[in-house]
Amino acid sequence: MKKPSVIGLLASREAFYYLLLALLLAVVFPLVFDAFRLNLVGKYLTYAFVAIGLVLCWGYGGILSLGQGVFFGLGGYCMAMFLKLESSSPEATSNQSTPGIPDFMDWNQVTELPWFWQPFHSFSFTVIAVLAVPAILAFVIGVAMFKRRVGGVYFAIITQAIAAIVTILIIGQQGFTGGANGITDLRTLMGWDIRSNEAKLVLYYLCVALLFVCLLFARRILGSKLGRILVAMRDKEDRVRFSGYDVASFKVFVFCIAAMFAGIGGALFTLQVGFMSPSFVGIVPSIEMVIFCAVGGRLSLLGAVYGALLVNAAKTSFSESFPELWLYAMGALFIGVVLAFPNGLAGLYRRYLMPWERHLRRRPAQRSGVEGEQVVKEETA
Amino acid sequence: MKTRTTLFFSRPRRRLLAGLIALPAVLALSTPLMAAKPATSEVNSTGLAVTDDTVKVGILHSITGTMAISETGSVQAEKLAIEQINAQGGVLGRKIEFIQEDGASDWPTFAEKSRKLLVNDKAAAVFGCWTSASRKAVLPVFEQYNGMLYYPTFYEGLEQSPNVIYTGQEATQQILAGIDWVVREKGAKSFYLLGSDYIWPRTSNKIARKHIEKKGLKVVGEEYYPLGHTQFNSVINKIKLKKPDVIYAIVVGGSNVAFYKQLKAAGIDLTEEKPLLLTISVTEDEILGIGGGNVQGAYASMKYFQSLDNANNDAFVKAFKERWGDDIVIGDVTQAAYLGPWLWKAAVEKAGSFDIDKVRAASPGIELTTAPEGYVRIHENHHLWSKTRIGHAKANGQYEVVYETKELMEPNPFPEGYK
Amino acid sequence: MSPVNDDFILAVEGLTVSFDGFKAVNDLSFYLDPQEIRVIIGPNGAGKTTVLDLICGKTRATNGSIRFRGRELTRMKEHQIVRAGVGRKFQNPSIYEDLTVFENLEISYPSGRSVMGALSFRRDARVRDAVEEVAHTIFLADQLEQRAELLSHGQKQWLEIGMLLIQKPDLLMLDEPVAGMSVSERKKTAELLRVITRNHSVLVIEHDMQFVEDIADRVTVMHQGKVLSEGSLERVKSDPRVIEVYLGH
Amino acid sequence: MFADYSMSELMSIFAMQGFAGLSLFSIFVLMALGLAIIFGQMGVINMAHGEFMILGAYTTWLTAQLFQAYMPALFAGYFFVAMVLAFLVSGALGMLVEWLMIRHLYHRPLDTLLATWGLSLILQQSFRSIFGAREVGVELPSWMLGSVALTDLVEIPINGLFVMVLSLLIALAVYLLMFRSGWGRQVRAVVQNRPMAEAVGIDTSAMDRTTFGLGCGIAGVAGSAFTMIGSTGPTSGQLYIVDTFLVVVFGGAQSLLGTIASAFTISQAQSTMEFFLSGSMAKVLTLLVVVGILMLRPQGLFALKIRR
Repeated sequence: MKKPSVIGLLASREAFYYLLLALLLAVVFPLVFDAFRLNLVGKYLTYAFVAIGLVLCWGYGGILSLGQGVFFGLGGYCMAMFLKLESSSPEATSNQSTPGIPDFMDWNQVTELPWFWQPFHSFSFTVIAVLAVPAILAFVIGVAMFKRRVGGVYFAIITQAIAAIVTILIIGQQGFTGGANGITDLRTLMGWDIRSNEAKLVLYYLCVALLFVCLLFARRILGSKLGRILVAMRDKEDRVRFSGYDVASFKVFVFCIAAMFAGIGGALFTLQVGFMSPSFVGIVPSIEMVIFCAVGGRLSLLGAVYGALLVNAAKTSFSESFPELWLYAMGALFIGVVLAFPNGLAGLYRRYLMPWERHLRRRPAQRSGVEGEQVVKEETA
Repeated sequence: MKTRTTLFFSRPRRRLLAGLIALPAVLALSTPLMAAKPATSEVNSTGLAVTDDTVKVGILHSITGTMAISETGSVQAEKLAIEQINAQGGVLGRKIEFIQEDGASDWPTFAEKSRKLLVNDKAAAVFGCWTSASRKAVLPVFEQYNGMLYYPTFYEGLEQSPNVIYTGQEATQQILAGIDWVVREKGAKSFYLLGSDYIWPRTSNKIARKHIEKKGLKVVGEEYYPLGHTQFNSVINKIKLKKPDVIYAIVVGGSNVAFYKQLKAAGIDLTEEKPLLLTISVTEDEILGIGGGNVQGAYASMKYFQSLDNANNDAFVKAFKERWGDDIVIGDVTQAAYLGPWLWKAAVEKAGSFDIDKVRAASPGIELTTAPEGYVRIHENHHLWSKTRIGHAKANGQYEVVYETKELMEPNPFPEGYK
Repeated sequence: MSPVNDDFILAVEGLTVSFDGFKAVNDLSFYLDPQEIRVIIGPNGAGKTTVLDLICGKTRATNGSIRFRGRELTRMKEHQIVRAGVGRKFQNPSIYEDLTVFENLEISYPSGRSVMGALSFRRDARVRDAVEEVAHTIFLADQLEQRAELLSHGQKQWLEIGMLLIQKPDLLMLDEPVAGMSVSERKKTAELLRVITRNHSVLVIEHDMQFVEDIADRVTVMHQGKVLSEGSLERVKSDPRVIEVYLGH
Repeated sequence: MFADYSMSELMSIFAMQGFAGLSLFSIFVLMALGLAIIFGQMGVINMAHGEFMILGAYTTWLTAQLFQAYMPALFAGYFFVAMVLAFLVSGALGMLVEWLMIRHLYHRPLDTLLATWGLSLILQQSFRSIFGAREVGVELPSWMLGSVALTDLVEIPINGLFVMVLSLLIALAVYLLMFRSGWGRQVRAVVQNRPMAEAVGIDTSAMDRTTFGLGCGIAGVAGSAFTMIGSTGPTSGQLYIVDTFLVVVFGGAQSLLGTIASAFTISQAQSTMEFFLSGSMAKVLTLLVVVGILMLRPQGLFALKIRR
């Protein structure tokens, strides 16, 4: 056993993949795409945040949440509230019956900024809220469910119901939330016009940078003992419990992390797209987010990023050229990824490309810690 | 060709009414072949997609997703108008080429696609959007890149963008005349307001409530159900208890079907008019899904019905059916969408240029005597002066027009109390 | 806390659990001395496994008390019970098939059990030594980097025993540790158990009488959720009630 | 709240809301029975359940068209034919889907969720391609329209009664089939212990297929019945899925009786709240209460306490 050399090799190999992605996102895409396409890529990347979170909580933790859209939306709404308040200064809204509040509130005869909007005047509060609000909701749901050992299918259905509740609430409380239209017409971030091409480029790079922060953080989690405990939990939950671990708190933890990632994605989405609406919160977008992760490979962090990029790119190009076929393609993708290649792109890569690559390098097979030979197995539940 | 002549010469006497403002446009229209085509550099100083022979415009609606049902009619109408304009020689001697994009019932997609149309395709005008949410999503894009959007849906108002021409009615136009009519003609004293839960029904009901209460009449109930809701028994029970004279219903989409079927099943026969039902959301398009038998007897207040009896409309309905099939029905929004390309053409020709700023400046005052609904004129606030009509739903899915305002209703997107 | 019970490492008193009216364990009491090796035997359905489930918190008691070194277990959560010093091996080998033998043992190593602890856990020399030592004990020193999935059935049983050992529990509970083993594996396991039971109190469920004879200090016979007989194997074997139950089956 | 009404009105309110609740109840039962079999008994999360319902609805619409075109004299009775056809069509598609897809996924319940979601997208687009994006209006024979007036205020819609009777009949049939027939015994045997069932000579894969088909067939009948009260469009099915799953889970997935009890509880709660609150908020509150209770009692209302 020559441990150090093995680890060194793994590190370099994995580093290579990360570097490749960084190169692709930070150099190749900006060179190849025009501002319009690059902005699209930026939007897709915000979904990659959700997908990475899902790798943690679904792929490794075995917790399938069909409510990630809620967290994405919460992060997005927090950011949107800040931007909206900025664009609703008393001067800019002087023609309203109550100047200084967002336009949709004025239309709904709200005459005073609601208390929960007040703190969003502060940017630092907003940044904290983008992380904290999804995390707190995830914590409450997680504690309630996991401490009572609700898991698997039941958890999925309940999170789905929560997505439905939150959507109806946002739409129904339009005086406070902007209703079905969402919070729109966001123009500046602390005086900086976020709609200009330069701003979009900066936001794109911000998005890429934060994506790597999240990727490395997730990698750190999975590389630690916590990652192995997650795998162990998915396999034999009871055994973990009888090894002295409070299983629920681990589940709550990854669920919260996944929620925070989704929240960051949502906030970046708002910044790049310029508005937030309940149509990203509901059941359908939430399930689509799961498929991004599944296509990439539910056990691969990098796969999740590629999955989010590819599915969204396919969606855009399909709906541009064959709108009728899009739903068929998406449906086939769901079925195919489950039936034919449950490990997604990452699995295909490992099965078909790695041996070939190995052959080229004439190196024996190596086990890599994080992006290891994990495969989707039958659930015991 | 036949269509063109019918449309164009249908109302010769109106041309006098059209006045001086429309004259240049009319001249440009009637002499497309004789007039020397203005040079491209003259009519396009801002780099729009205009060549010596063509001009590109965008059509931006949902082809897929939940909204595709509603937006199909608008797409068909816009295409028909473009084809007719091309058959007449186009705009400033240039054929219109349209680029159609799918908003996919997804608001960011609308924003994306509008950016594509304006930035990549340099579309001279965009005809599109249906829901308020999609319009709100594209609005900043149109303002940023200075595009021109022709928006066809009747909507809640509270908006007036220099980059949008609203060819449908805003809420007050639709609502006030309808309520005045039921009060005057049917002696209505109490109203039950009901709607799907989103911005248009809520805002519209607020306007309605204000108007009703100003008249000293009573609103006995007001409530909203989530989009797609299919169980209306409880609210129907409440209606039975409160016994309003008028059910004022702004239910949309699939919920409509459930609502009218359950209303009928619960023994509220709309033809008896006890209570009477007045809606602003059920066009002929919706009746297809609900079934004519279920809405028979309801009243709708909007600016256009397919059964409207005038020569413009006869020609329009005929052309529409020839182009898109005999079974097709045409609702209010479809007609409004049809106006878009025509209003744009008139404005371009009045301005003598495709430049957005010149088209915008030329727009107020543009009138269309050939409109299927009769006559419309663009107001300073970018909405249309138009008449409001009351239709009485018949079993065959058509409305019979029972009333029409004498004067054009002035668009007032920011009614008192909403500013 | 009654002082009487504190002499025992484990005191089970009046333990009852009912599943929809069926009393799987009914008013059960027994006591375990420190360092004692106790074997529970009994026909199928006697409630043996349920007793272990109750002690380790997997099943909640309807009535009664379980005191472990003076601490009431019935109100504690599973992981708290484990941390208090109770280790449990399941009937079917319960190991993490996706992980290596090393990782299996590492997870059971009693440190870094909180979320933050697990995040900051380091695989230092102390952990490595402990793992290697246990691996040696359970005959798996050469398979440390092997995925657990690929082990033989007997090796999996040993691995689970090893996972228990590395926890350093005060009370070991083993549910049929030799079930499904080949003769040679069985011999090795008996040897292994003799080694590891030296410094622990042990509660074992087993059917294999030869094995029971080898290791048991005392035997408790259960029948229909109750204690039928208790004492040395010799005494229990000659108890007419026990004979009746076994022959009656 | 009550002060606005007279005593007799109050009585009527309760009668009418009770009936509204009952008809909601029968709708929930219809929606949930098929899923209770598929999800509760087989453990398959069928997200395409709503689309199987809509398939039944379209079948009904087609039947109505056929009768109108070729047998207008028999139109009054077409609905019964339509329901049988809806059962057969949805059931057959269900069996096909089971064979192509579900049988490979029995051990990965969460993956059935994703795969059936994909199926639902494909079905939606197929509906759109075949029947058009617009909702279709299903015409009812005249005897099904109208209502029976009990008092001035209290009127009972005939189609509501029809749905109610239908749901009771189907519930009864399912009960008899599952608990009183040899076939049902086999199904339950397969659910409880597959290897053992195989060992005693039950063809488990055929059982799976027919069970799944039965569940989908019942969904088809439900869809057929829904044409009387709701809309039939390509995406209408999605509206039902959350409610349906909540009803089944709330009842305790394994228990058919639980499903019925939970349908009753949720429907009565919702219709009562709808009367005192506005529609949207009643819906939110109902969902919240159900989710809240499920968090406190994850096994649902009627789960047995068993040794885990």
